[in-house]
Amino acid sequence: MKNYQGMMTIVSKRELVKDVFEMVLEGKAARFIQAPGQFINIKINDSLQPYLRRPMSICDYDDNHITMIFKVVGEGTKILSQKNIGDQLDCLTGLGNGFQDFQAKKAIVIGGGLGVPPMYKLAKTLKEQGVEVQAVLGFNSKDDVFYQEEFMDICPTFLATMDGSAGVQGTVLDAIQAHQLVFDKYYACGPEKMLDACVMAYPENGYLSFEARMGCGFGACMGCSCKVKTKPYKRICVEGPVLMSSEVIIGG
Amino acid sequence: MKNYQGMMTIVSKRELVKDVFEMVLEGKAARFIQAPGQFINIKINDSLQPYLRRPMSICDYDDNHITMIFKVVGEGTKILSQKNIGDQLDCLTGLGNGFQDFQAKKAIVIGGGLGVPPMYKLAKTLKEQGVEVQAVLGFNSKDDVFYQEEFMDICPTFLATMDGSAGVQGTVLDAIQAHQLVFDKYYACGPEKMLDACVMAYPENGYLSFEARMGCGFGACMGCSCKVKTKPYKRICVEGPVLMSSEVIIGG
Amino acid sequence: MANLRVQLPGLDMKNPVIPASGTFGFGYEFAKFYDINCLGSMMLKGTTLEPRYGNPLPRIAEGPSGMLNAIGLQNPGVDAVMSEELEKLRPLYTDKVIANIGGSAIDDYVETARRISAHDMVGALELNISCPNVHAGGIQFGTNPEMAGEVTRAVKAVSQKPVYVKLSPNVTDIVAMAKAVEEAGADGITMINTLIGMRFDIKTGKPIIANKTGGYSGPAIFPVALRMVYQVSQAVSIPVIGMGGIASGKDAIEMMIAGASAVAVGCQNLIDPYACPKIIEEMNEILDDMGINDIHEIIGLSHQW
Amino acid sequence: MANLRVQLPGLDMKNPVIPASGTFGFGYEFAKFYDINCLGSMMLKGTTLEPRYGNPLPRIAEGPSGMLNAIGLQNPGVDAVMSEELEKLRPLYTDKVIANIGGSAIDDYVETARRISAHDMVGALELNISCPNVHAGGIQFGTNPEMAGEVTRAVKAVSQKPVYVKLSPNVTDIVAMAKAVEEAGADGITMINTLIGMRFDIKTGKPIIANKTGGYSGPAIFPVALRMVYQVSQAVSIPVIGMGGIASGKDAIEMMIAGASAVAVGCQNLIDPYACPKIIEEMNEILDDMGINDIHEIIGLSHQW
Repeated sequence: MKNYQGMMTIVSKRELVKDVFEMVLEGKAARFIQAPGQFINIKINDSLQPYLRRPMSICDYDDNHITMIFKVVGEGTKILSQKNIGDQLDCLTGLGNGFQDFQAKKAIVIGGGLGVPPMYKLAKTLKEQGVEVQAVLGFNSKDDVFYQEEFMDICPTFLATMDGSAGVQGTVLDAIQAHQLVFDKYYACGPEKMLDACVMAYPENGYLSFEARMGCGFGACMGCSCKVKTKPYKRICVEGPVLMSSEVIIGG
Repeated sequence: MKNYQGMMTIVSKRELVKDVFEMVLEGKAARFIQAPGQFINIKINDSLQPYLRRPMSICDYDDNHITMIFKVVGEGTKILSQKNIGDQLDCLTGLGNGFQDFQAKKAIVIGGGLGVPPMYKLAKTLKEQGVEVQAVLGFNSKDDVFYQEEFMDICPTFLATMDGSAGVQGTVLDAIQAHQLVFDKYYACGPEKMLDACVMAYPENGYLSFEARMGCGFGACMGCSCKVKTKPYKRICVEGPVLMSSEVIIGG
Repeated sequence: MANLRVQLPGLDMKNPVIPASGTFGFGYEFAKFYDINCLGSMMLKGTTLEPRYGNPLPRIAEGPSGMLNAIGLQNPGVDAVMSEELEKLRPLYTDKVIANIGGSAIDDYVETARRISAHDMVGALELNISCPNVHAGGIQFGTNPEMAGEVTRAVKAVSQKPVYVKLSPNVTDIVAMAKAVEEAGADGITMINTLIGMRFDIKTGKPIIANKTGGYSGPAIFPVALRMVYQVSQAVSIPVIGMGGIASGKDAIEMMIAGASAVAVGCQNLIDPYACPKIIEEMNEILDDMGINDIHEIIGLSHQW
Repeated sequence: MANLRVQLPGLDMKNPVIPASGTFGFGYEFAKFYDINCLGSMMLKGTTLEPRYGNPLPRIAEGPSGMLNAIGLQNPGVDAVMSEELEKLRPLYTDKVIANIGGSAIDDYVETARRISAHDMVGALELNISCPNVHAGGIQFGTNPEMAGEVTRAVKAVSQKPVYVKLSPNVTDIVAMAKAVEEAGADGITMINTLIGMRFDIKTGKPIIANKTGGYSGPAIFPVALRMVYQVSQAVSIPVIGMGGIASGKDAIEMMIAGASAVAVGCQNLIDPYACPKIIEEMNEILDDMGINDIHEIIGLSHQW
């Protein structure tokens, strides 16, 4: 079998909320995943359309399964959402650095919108490592909320919605303050605005997972390089997607 | 429903001989077919690959069905051959002039290789019109022969193969001479070489169906125009594919 | 539903969707598929002074997301186009059409323009100085700004209708070409014509197209067309009709955002004879979703960035 | 199995398949996927005299059957490439590599070439005079024959290794560019670089790529690449390494039939990290089916027609 690459079969698919799908893939390629926060890069079709692979965050995984959650935002995700159970996908797995530092007493995982999924496996992993975990999940409104129950089964979970229709009104940071949550390390994934706000509020002891348009997903094309304090640049797809809060350059 | 266009469903598929498939399509678009020798133009995929439609001759048809026979020669026909029963195809039907003159006492239909299929419905039509029909089918060798029985159910059928492994050794013309077949009108479809030979042997009272690379199949792109004696040019897809032997310019 | 009506020199169009020359014959072929009066206008098959058979077959090859063609300006000549082709079209289409003019020498262009620009059904001329498939057949006019200006000026002098010049993308500096024809009096620009390409039969090594090279069009060239329309529409003050790989309403809107005042649909008519009405419908849906009331709001929307 | 070995100036390659510059990093990234010693050679990421971060993000957009990129020559600079990147590659790849050199001024090209051409792992230089994504960054050298000749001559004067010049397709006359660099002493030509394209976000009207324009590559440009390689390979006597949209062994063979003495594989490495070994395998199968014993039999096979 090829390194990092393999065909994976769709074994389950459900729409969590409007246009947001959870898909479970089965296949040996799952075993290349070494840490939560790593991602997979999927060839949606064996045709030329869409041309590029689609990088997807990993919500949960084991040696033979990958759970991913994606939102239909364009042609690629639309085609993906129309795939059926039994269909196969050409996947590159175990990409990126992922979250590797689990040294904490009391940690908080922060997920915003489609940044929520990778926090799920991370929360489970932290808990296994004996870390006291709390989760803060941010959405636009009540109707967008997904995986709340799943997180509550693992750890205390707090919601924030921009319109206040569920949990604290405002951002994930507002929720952290409202509940006066205490932590010695945090992990975050979400829109760049949210990540920048986290870094400004908590410059230290944080790990943030960034998104970028990628050509390849494995370090060849330099399409996703961003400036950081620790080096001239890091490739989101190889030295990322997880960066330390202390090295993030806002708008880098 | 749109004129000439419709989705048709694959209801049967079988490999007649190596790489040669018979496919039956079901759908209302079949009713736009008005004459044997007309063709359909199929969008193989809803993706951009392959880009162009694939013109296919019609072996048999009724108001709701089209039988076509094709050989896997490239990407498009390969993908088509891998379609399954139940799959749908976007088809433009009833294209071209087809065979329209059935005024004959004793006719001969001549098919060479993949030119055999359109002769089948033509032979049936001629017979219905009270014409005495004979069929001459040419193939490279015994292993390439298909639809011999189907033709024999309709009319006297004679074979020619280039290697002599079945029927008369040589071309369809050799078979016509060997069996001293008599006819007052002939109809032919096959490789250009064969059609040119027919025209040279029998300049009058013949109808020949030609092939050409087409852009559209319905007269818009001028991609398939050929020179004829009766006009500056005819479009194989509209004024053709059937031309009169008397108007054909060899190599036109 | 948003207002799609656009006015361009010589053309008052109920919507900005125009079938491109060479993919729509003389229009009437499509009347068997739908009522072609839904079209903003149409660009007729390239017309020359004398009848032309064009290039030998094969004239068509396929590429990834596109096709190559080398028709070679096959047409019955300007007089037959006016007396026969346009008369077949007359009962089927009520708005003005765009006559596409091809040639090998300036005199041919001029005489063809003089004759067809007088026809009542013709609202504007499209001067094809960029046909890649005719040897000594216009392409040199399409790659040299001075010659492009010269032929434009000559045709403008005799034309009774506004003149649009069709630009070739096979140049180093498309903006220089656009400025040259604008300065020579062109009323508008249509772009882009096809990219010159080839395919080969790997068994024989022979070029698939008898003419060897062909014009490559279809979605494959869309990003190149967008770039050139973006550059040219900011460099000239005459309107640009954008074309090159438009296959959907979304593509048409992206092309107008790039700077096109209207769009021409080419290859897609060959893949799907219903392409133009579908694209008009899709444009309406997208503009409604975007809450846009008038198509003019999106023309050149990208120029602010 | 056919002989695939080809000898080009500075390169003795076990097969004619070379990953293209900018799609293969500095090679070692791919060693985690397969043993990169199966490759005929490799073209390193574009290297400049000083380190460059390159363009802001987004740098990538998608097109039909292709992608646009505007990386902007991101690289750690020639000294770091030699001391760090090539040292990472050394244990993983035993054959000679092709160093791709970018720049903004002739002096940059010359000094970069002088330094990296001395490196033992470097078999040849690829002079990138056609990067469309760096402002005042080489593209002017790539569209003007005199300037192309000038920079080629200057680099040849200092290079210890053969020099290949990478040509831009965004020109009116690719043959004139090829002849100019041949006449200036180029040992070979690599072509084609990307076509300049754009895409827009229809919601905001904003160009998707921060640099606005990007280089369009992938299967979409394959027919254009074939045409230009066909024209250039017949006009010059130095070898041409053909690239532009090659995605399969069949494509590679068609490119060599067009006149290429070797091929470079670009985008396809990004879609499928195993592209190059697959293409080598497919070439072997096709040549066997065709009953060809030596790859040289198909180079320029089309020129007889």
